[in-house]
Amino acid sequence: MNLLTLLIFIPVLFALVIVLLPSSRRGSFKYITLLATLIQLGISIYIYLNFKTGAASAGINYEGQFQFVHKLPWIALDLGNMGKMQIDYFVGIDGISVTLLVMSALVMVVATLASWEIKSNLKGFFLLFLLLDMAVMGVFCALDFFLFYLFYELMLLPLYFLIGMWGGVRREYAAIKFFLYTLFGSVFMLLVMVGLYLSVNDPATGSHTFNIIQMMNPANYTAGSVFSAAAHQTILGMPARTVGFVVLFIAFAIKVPVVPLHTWLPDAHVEAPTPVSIILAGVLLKIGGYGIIRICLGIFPEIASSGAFWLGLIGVVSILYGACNALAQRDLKRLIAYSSVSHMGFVLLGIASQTAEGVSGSVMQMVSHGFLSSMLFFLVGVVYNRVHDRDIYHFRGLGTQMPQYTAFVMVAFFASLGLPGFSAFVAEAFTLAGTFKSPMVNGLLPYWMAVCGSVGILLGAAYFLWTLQRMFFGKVSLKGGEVWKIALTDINIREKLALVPLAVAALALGLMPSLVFGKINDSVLALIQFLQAK
Amino acid sequence: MSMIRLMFYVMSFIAIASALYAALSKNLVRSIFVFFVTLFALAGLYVLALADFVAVTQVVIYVGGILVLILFAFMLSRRETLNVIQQRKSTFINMAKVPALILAALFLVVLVNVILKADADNLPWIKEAIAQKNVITPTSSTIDNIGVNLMTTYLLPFEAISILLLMALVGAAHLSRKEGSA
Amino acid sequence: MITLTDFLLVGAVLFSTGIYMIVSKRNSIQVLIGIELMLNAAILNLVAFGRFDKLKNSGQVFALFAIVLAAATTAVALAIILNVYRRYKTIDPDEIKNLRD
Amino acid sequence: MNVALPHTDSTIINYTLAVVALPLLAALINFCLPVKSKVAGWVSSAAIVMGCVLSAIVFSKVWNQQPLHTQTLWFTIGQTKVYAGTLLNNISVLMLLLVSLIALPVHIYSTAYMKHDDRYGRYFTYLSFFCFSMLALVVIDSLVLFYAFWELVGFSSYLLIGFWFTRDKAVQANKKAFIMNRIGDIGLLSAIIIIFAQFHTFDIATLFADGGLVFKSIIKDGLWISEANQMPVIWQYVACAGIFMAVAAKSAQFPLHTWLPDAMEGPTSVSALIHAATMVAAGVFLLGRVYPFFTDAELTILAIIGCFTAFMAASIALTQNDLKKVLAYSTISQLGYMTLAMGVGAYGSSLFHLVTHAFFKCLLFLVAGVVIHEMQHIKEENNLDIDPQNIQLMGGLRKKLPLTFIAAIVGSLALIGIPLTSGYLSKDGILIQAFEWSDGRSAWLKLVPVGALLTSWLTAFYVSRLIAKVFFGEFRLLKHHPQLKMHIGDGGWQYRVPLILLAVCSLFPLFSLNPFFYENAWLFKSLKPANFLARENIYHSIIPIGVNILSVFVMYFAYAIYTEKRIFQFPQTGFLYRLSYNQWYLDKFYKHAVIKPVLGLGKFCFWFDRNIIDGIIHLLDNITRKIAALTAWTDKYIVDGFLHAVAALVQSIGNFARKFQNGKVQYYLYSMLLIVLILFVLKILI
Repeated sequence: MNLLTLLIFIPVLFALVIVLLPSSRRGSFKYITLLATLIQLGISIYIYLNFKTGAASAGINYEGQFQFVHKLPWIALDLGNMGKMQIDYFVGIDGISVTLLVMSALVMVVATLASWEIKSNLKGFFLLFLLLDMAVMGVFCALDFFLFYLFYELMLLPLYFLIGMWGGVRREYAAIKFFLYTLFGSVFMLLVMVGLYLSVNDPATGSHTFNIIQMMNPANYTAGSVFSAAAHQTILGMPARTVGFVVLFIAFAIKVPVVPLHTWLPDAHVEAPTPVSIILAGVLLKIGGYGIIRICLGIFPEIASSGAFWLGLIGVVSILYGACNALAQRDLKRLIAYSSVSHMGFVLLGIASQTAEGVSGSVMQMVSHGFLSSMLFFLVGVVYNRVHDRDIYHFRGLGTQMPQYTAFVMVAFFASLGLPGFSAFVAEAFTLAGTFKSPMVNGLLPYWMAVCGSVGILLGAAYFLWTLQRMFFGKVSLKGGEVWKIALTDINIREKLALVPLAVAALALGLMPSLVFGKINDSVLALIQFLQAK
Repeated sequence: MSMIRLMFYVMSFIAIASALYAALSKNLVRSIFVFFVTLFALAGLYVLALADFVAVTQVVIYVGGILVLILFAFMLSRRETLNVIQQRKSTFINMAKVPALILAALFLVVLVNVILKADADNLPWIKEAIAQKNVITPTSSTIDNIGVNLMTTYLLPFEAISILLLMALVGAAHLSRKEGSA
Repeated sequence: MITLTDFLLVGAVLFSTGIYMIVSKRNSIQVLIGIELMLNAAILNLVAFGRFDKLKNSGQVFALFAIVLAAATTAVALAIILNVYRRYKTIDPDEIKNLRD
Repeated sequence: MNVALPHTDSTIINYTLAVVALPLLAALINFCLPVKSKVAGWVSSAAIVMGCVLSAIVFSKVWNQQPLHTQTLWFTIGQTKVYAGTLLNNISVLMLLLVSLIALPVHIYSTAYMKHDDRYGRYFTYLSFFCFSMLALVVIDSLVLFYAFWELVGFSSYLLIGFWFTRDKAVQANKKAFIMNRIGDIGLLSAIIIIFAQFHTFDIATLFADGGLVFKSIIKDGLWISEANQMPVIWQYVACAGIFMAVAAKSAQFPLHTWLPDAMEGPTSVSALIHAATMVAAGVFLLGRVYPFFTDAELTILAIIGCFTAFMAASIALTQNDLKKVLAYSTISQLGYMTLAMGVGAYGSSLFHLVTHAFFKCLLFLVAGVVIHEMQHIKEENNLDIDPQNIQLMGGLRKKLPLTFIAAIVGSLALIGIPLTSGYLSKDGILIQAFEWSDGRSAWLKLVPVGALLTSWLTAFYVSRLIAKVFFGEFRLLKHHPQLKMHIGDGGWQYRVPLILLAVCSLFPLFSLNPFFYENAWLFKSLKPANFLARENIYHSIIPIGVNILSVFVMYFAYAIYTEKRIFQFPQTGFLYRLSYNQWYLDKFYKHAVIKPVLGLGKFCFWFDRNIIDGIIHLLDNITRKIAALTAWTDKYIVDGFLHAVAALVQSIGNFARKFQNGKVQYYLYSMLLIVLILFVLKILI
């Protein structure tokens, strides 16, 4: 049995178990889910440890260099004159995906631990949760565009229900907004996908293929097809490949999210229950970044280069705009949601730089943000669970009331604002370094972008410290008075169990960035080479 | 103006006037009795139309049979019938009757129009009859001829009529029976 | 000489009067009288035309038939009226609406 | 270790690592101990004692020897290998020793000072963590790690300023401190990134050593050219500006100095260690590390800003009534001197002043700590509502606190720069070199040394005022509260020993056997720049004499005003007074010119987000809904409506026809006849 396949479909197995169990055993569902995610984490760590590095296993555009590959013919229809329809079940990983895989698995465990707060309709919740888990893992592993799209869409559905059924007061609004936004992106993605399919031929079989790696090779495009680089086809008067790139980019940019396609995020986060927030921020946003690297950059490298300035600009705007917005928030969860926008801006900026430092920094930032945002949302969930309020102005002096909680909040906040020693610092510093190097190495981005990006770090400090000062320091003064005082107990063992791994992971990556960089380096270099070769 | 013509007008006038009175009268008894007058006047008109046998039959059957029958029927029903009808408001022109009046008047107009347009006196077959002298004259006797024709040319209708009469008799008797078995 | 048209006109007036009675009267017996009036108008026409058929006397013969039939009709009608009166305690034809859909 | 080192060298490296690691270890141990544990103090102190010894050994081995540089691969990113290692040269071992030496008395002092605090253990955790960061900062060889520890000292300073986190002022202050420092950090980060982009390395030794990459880079034709790269020269300026921002933030230079006075909300021992002696000196240390990077023009700007800061801070210190604030501004002022010294090329004097300042300023803070502690004691004993740091309430304490008084006098004289103290040696060096530097330049640059000179007299004045108000005259609190119980004294040995130790270190013998000539100091000799002018021009004799004679007058003047109420009283309404008392209105200016606009921008962004971006989304949403509603309407009323109309027509015809079926025979008849009539009429008409 292929490990990746196992990794992807383990949640489904456990979901089946949950389906078969009667509702009277609902108390056990969370433990079953926890077991599933733990097994998944175990497998992902095993994969991580056995992941081979070196130029010979860089992946990116060489199918043979991918690892843990599992390729099965899946849908193969003979369409007569129109050739053969070839859709494979094709999963495999390279350096870009392996670290994200481990991160996602860990975040899933934490999200499960956060699911203890869910009290209603447990069966439905955990079924959807496991389905989501499967889809997320699938997205990171899929190398067949059709399969990728399938998993990508499969993520949407559980999320919609998870937000819409277990969310807060305005959950329906948030769920629909989220759903429409992402659907909007993916519908156009489907069109481009089909276009690519019709343009690309598998050299081995001669039939059209959805294979992403084949799509990266310009030689595989049929002469005169829509997306063939040589053919210079146009769609609505614009070059077809540019349109394809832009459409795919928008689809992923909504996920990342970048300004101005981000407004689903604060709403979805605020309304979603804590575990879903964790998954949204921790994993889902990364799919956007991952998609841009793997698909946008991989399939349309020359457009990515010519449009790099705009990508970088959007990244910088996201950084600053998200941070400014966070400054104005008084809902803690919304603040963190906007900080996510800001932090994910670095990912885009790094990708746009197309330097080894920038792209590595982006991947690092994704991993780091996965841990930190999960931690932040979990922490918000802790206080929200106790008193059902998240307004920053309603709390004061939590440091005295909940010292251990405050310690974790400080770790999370300082890690997020880029305190050295934590992962975010390395990620952001090297993203900016890559960005600054870009004008000299490939001339894609102007110098000032890095400087502007660094202002985001300053603003990050401002809003996090303000929150700390306002909410956690000072004399105890709570809006709910004595009732809240009794309700606001310090964190328990379960919560610590969830938080400690995240904090340790963030710290470990900060102290030993090679945990990530070591695994991704060859792939990143290969990617850069690929991009430069065009 | 000949006498006959005068007679015709008088008869016509009586017939029409009495018919109108019967029609407009609220009193059932009066209208029945005025209807006698109408029938008699019509009998007179039949005579003037040179159909004396029909006139006699008219008097005998209508006046002797039908009207008596009506009177019997009227009298057989209870007094209340009369009362119910008498209680009606007796304004001369009842608004409810106006549509009926208009209808009748229009009908009259149409009929008169048709009759005048048809110009009955100049129809081809009548002219032919006059030319062939196939016209009853005041002097000729018709009764024997009617008897012969009735038994020869019109035997089949005659028999049919008799059967019909029988059926009417049985039917009237059956209907008039007391409640219960009907 | 009295022309055919004169008779026909008198018949027409009588016929119209009959129509009026049939349509407007609230008493079944008067309605019956109206019918008789119309029959008589018809008979008058038959008789008037009958003058021009000396040989076969078709007009007068059918006038006779009509008179006989009228008698029969009247008998049956009166029997019906009596029955109706027994059942509905009225002879106003408006009150009897069993034919209504 | 990529190079096989001789045995002795590897021992030194190990010792260095031990010096750095011991406080970290102590911090970790303390973190695991209960919050109130009294063991924590001894753990931390032990770590520092050992650190002190080891750093002394390292210092003796490395001082005036070849720099010792080792590194190991930290991680690889792309084709860049990022190394971590230590770079031991004169400046770093000096700092290593200095930090350990200052930290030691502060630790001892703290064990008594923080004795009654609920979070005693946590205090020492933070303190040890600070020591770790600071010690690591001075020995590290990579710019990335330098930045990391640079920020970590800021972070530990944040923790310590806000140590009493239930006090609103304290948490406001630590937020301000961190954010101000963050501004500097961004500058440093940008500078590091620019340097990395230009030279492709983070290695300080390779970059800034004699003949290193920075030396080889040249500025020509608007381009900044290094061996590997070239970029527009503007980025060299930006990098310098970034470094300067970092220095300004960390070393509290204008315009980023306002956090330091507020930072006095932390425990006094912390102020002594972090905000007077060590951390704030990190900026100057950074200047020392990257000194070759600056061009002449940039150095001039540095000198001007240093001079301005020194003058401004001194002028503010004149009127402050808060004991610690006066000291804080004096720290800013002295740091201004150091920056100025760096700017005028007096590299050695700057570092020399850094060292001497560390000792005497730490001493003064500890003295302040004793005074405040005793005032606090009075306050608690008598249940008064007073500010224990207000010097207006003090006076005549020399009798109650004799040892403290002596220590204060030594510290003050050093601060003023009276001969026989260490301060004299270092400060005169700066002044003399500033004059020498200004000689060859345009006339207005003379303002720089003149300003420095003025500042030194201002210093004499405010220090004398401080001492006079605290230690001389009558105890003024007694005037308001005659029944005051006063059970105060110099305190236990934990107080006395550090004071004595530091007072001794503030005198000349530690640095030079000749108390009058700064250039004879061993420290200066080793650090002096190559182009140092020998004692040949007139400044060397005039300035020390002039400065000191005037200083003595100023001191007496201040003493006379504040103790004996002679001569006159300063008016407290003038513009200058208010400018000084309100700290040049800079805080207000920042509040209105920076903080509010930024918050406003945030609000605006949020408004924009809610109303414009979401508005567009909602508009699209509404349009879609409207179209849908229109379609639904069409479906309902037009398409269905047609069907309904047909049905209704049929029905109404049916209903119309039904009316005739009313069961009235006469009505049927009437209808029938009417139709016949109509047919007739039609027949006639047509």
